[in-house]
Amino acid sequence: MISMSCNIAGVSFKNPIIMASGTYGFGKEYSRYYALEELGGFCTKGLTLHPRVGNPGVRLYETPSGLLNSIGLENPGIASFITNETDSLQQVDTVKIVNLGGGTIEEYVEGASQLEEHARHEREKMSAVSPVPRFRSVDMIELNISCPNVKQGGMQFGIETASARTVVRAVRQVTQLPLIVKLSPLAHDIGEMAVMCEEEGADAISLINTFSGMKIDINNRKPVFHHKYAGMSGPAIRPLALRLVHLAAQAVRIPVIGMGGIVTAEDIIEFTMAGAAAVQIGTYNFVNPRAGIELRDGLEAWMKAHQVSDLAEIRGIV
Amino acid sequence: MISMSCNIAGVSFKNPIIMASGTYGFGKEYSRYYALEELGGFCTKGLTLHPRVGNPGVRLYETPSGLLNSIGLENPGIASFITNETDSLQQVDTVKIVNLGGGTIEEYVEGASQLEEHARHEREKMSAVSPVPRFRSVDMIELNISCPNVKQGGMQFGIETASARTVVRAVRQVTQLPLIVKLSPLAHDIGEMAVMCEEEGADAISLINTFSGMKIDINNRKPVFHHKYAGMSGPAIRPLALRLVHLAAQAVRIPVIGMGGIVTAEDIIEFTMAGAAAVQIGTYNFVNPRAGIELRDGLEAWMKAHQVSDLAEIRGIV
Amino acid sequence: MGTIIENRQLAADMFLCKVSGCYAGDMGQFYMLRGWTDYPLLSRPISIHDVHEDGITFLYRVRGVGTANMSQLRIGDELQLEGPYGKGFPQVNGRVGLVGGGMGTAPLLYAAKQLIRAGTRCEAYLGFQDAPFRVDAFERVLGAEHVHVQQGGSVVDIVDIAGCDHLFVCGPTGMMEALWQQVRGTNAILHVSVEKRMACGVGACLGCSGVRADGGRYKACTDGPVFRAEEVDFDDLYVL
Amino acid sequence: MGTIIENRQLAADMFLCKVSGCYAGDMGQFYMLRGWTDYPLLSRPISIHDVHEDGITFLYRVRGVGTANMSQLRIGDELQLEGPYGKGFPQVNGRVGLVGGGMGTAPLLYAAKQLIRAGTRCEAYLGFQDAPFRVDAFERVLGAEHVHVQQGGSVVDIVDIAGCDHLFVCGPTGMMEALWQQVRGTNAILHVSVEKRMACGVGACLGCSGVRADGGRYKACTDGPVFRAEEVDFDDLYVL
Ligand SMILES: Cc1cc2nc3c(=O)[nH]c(=O)nc-3n(C[C@H](O)[C@H](O)[C@H](O)COP(=O)(O)OP(=O)(O)OC[C@H]3O[C@@H](n4cnc5c(N)ncnc54)[C@H](O)[C@@H]3O)c2cc1C
Ligand SMILES: Cc1cc2nc3c(=O)[nH]c(=O)nc-3n(C[C@H](O)[C@H](O)[C@H](O)COP(=O)(O)OP(=O)(O)OC[C@H]3O[C@@H](n4cnc5c(N)ncnc54)[C@H](O)[C@@H]3O)c2cc1C
Ligand SMILES: Cc1cc2nc3c(=O)[nH]c(=O)nc-3n(C[C@H](O)[C@H](O)[C@H](O)COP(=O)(O)O)c2cc1C
Ligand SMILES: Cc1cc2nc3c(=O)[nH]c(=O)nc-3n(C[C@H](O)[C@H](O)[C@H](O)COP(=O)(O)O)c2cc1C
Ligand code: FES
Ligand code: FES
Repeated sequence: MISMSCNIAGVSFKNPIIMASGTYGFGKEYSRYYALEELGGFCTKGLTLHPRVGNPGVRLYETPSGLLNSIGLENPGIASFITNETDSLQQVDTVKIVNLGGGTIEEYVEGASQLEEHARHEREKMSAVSPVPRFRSVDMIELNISCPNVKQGGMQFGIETASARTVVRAVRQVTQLPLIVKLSPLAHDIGEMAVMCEEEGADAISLINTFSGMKIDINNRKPVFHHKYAGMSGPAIRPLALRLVHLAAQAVRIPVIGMGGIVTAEDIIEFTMAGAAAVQIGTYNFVNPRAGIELRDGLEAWMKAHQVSDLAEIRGIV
Repeated sequence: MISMSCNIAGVSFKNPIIMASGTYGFGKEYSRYYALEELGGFCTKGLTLHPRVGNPGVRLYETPSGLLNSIGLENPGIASFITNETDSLQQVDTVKIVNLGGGTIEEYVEGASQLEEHARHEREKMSAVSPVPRFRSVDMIELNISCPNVKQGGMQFGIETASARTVVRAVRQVTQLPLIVKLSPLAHDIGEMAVMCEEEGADAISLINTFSGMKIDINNRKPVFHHKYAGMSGPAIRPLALRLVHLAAQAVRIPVIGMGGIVTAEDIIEFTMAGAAAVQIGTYNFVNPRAGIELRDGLEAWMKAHQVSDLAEIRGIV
Repeated sequence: MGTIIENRQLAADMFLCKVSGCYAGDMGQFYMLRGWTDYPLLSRPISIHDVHEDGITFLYRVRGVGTANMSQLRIGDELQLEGPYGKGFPQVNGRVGLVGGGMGTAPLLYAAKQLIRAGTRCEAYLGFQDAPFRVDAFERVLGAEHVHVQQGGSVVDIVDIAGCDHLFVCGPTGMMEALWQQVRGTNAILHVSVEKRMACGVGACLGCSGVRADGGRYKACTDGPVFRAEEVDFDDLYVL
Repeated sequence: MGTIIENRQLAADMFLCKVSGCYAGDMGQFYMLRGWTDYPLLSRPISIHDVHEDGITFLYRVRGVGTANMSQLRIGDELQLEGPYGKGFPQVNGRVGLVGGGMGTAPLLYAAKQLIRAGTRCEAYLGFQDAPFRVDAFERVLGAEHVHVQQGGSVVDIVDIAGCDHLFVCGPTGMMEALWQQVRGTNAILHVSVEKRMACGVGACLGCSGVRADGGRYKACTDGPVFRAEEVDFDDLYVL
């Protein structure tokens, strides 16, 4: 009677629980706790065209109910991802979303093109007769526009709408994969940013990426992080994230994927009522490696207890 | 040997601990716990020209390590403040900062003018021979530009630099009282905002005012707060506040008063290293009514233990 | 800072906690308690249940993270408490009816004690949805014949309003409003103890603001938590 | 989720905690522990100190909010633990020297046990700034003559490097690096257990990243925490 499934940009999800980029590796890290098939989907660690070693120094720092991180997009690059990860991803029946980063428009575009090409190949191979059932390894792209814009002196692409527009437009042109644009909470005007994505043909938006925070090591009289500032996530920022999701959902008709500090089924309901078509779970995976399965069960239990048979009944109700 | 005193805009503070507006009433609420004279200073509850009843409905909601509030500037108005509060403030030997809000430029200007006039009267009366030593009741104005701009449809004055500039300029023209401008963390560009204040003749800036967050009552399927969004404070937002203080301090030469989630002497040191000339304590007063005295003692102890005889030695070191 | 000398479960979610030390306080006043250091952020307002020479007791129901945390404290653990705060029940003349619903019975025991000490006659009407608790304590103070218990249903039905000059009530808003419907127009004076979310407890934050019957505002923590029923807007008490 | 059956203070800040149940794990592996629900946010990585049929033990030093919280737990309290995680000490041939400094002795007891079980000869060198702890436990496993204690000064000075084919070390980075200075160039192989801040413990967050001697990167939680000394950049280990 209860259906948790949802459809975003033509892709159908078993449930609205998607694991957030950078907190879920390439999916297999949590498979000792539950089958990935239980999830609505997951986002890969942020990929860039070329491999990146990530940031030196301290990468994590805990704050009251929050987490600062400065991983610096350590990743093997898209080519390596395609070579090494996609085969095993084809075995998994859940929605796989590749999170795409970049420091220049060219890097984003070339990255997206390679993913597009991989997806096309894969589709062709799959339509050929195959003895074992297989699934696509890349169902969607999530475009991370919170990356520092190398050409513009490190200022994020995702802050000014105009700057973000150039990225979204360029990437949209080179891929037919369903495109989610992931917004930064630092965006000057989140509603305007959301509308821009809709105008530029994005199929959905997701938000929020991490806030920006700072921690000083007072004994060493230095910032804890090499780049001084770091990304902040976790329950501490949930009320801030919820507001931004609400603002974005009011501004556009394309689906909004909400996230930021979600740790309980009630939090998922809250984001849904604010307008989210699905949610992402990030930091909470670290706290509870069974997050995926427990939240799914918790969500189902909540829906039963509150006689909500489809989340559409309460979506955006607020 | 250790000196905690500091000077901001020609006003000398015994120590850098100032109680934040809206968390300290008009000063007497915490006097059962320690003498106000122990403090560097305190800011009054935000005052507006006319009395305000504040917001209906729930006004407080606790979040993980944070607090959402929607008081709505409930206050007796400036005339009533002058009539009823200033006499007793004259008895207290600490820096008194009047926090000034408003919904229109006119309201801000008229409010500032009345404070200016009161201060001038007071100065004149004080220069007359008086048997008891007395202190000024208004040493500085803290201009709260985070108020919703009534004429521009409720958007805060403090978001766009241009809009904020009109307020700062207008208020600066009508008062010679030392002027602190209190910045909102929602400002699109905090550095630009800080520079604007310096350009317009502000004597100091303080930041941050509350972030904006949301909470939904999922059982009633409604936002908890009447105005949907509410102001967020407390340790949860400390790393975000620290970054903004650091950005602002790097941008200007006028003193920067830092705040946001401070709860320990180490937090005060952290904000000082980020460049703060003094700090404000808000939400922590609720957690610990002895905050003022305990932080002062804690700060002194830290300075002794770390052989820092003046905070200037570490200010802005990061 | 006090040391717990008792923290006993009385009923499903009800606990009785005693903190050693010499504490001040009048009936209807409250303390801000915290049995933890950093988390949750705010302290919790809890009424004075009883004051002894060797300590103060609180009666509380486990609701969320704060009270759940308190319920885990054991003898010897430390508890921070600040208070007493607020304007409690007044010392009155005449016969007093104490009307409590569930957790709302908490402040009434000390009220009974202080009233009896002052020579005031009083009857207690205690309502419980489930198993009653602390009835014995009321009986020790007032004598068993002066303690009337209603389990299930509405305690308002058993109150002898005509026999009271003053009524002190604490409990769910619906129950308090129902009592007010019965009392208004009679000669009895009703004193209600209201609940609002609180941050500071000392009148500094304006967070515990409630609506007066005349449309004005009160601070539950310093103007209250006890008010005359005609002073408060009951509709507003449903907002919590 | 496990139940605490022992949580005993051994020295100033050192506690020994035993959790009942049947737990897996090899020497040098760790668990992510949390003795609380929401706060602090992250679980804490703690090495396996010993594994018994009826439970697993951890030896920990109180540092900040998490370990302070753990030290408050009492018998019967619940503790969440996830693991075992990581690549621990290898089973090796030849004579093994176990070198521990302070809290760094924690993983070495179970190493001693597993090595002895496999018939490997080993000597323990334990250094303490203040009062030694758990020496008796090492003595029970290895025999008193194989346990060498250094109080104050550097434990590195007492290690018979020439007598060892392999050395397992855990302790402050300065101590581990000093040992490496002594060992490099000899025939002995040094295995170091590194410490990095961790969020997930399973290789998903890339937060525990460290620098390899060749400039590449490792994940302390899955590639380690144990590495051959020549694989790691010691300078980077000072960053924590
Ligand atoms: C003056 C006064 C006296 C009280 N006396 C008692 C008493 O003697 N015994 C008792 O069991 N309860 C009493 N309460 C209610 C008690 O304060 C709440 O049940 C408690 O704060 C819930 O905290 P929690 O962390 O368990 O719940 P949570 O829901 O986790 O609390 C979250 C936040 O909401 C606030 N909150 C939640 N419920 C209430 C409430 N009903 N009233 C006020 N704030 C609330 C909390 O203080 C906290 O800030 C009193 C309340 C007030 C205002
Ligand atoms: C693989 C591994 C095994 C360990 N085994 C043990 C052990 O057996 N016994 C023991 O006492 N300690 C051990 N530690 C160190 C222990 O994890 C830290 O002392 C503990 O996390 C401190 O937490 P806290 O809340 O008390 O301190 P806080 O300073 O409040 O912690 C704040 C944050 O910093 C992290 N952190 C602080 N210090 C360290 C540290 N030294 N290493 C890693 N993260 C840190 C915490 O995990 C937390 O996220 C081990 C660390 C690692 C990485
Ligand atoms: C350790 C870590 C690494 C992250 N890496 C990425 C990334 O590579 N790409 C991205 O778009 N977001 C990344 N994020 C942001 C998360 O996907 C998510 O947007 C954010 O953490 C807020 O959700 P949460 O509070 O549930 O964690 C990362 C977050 C964390 C904590
Ligand atoms: C209940 C409450 C009321 C506040 N009222 C005001 C106000 O009237 N004017 C103002 O400028 N700031 C007001 N603030 C913001 C604080 O002064 C401070 O900027 C903010 O809370 C961040 O500091 P904190 O984290 O230490 O509380 C209020 C904050 C709280 C929590
Ligand atoms: S709780 Fe702060 S004013 Fe009442
Ligand atoms: S702790 Fe997350 S990758 Fe190692």
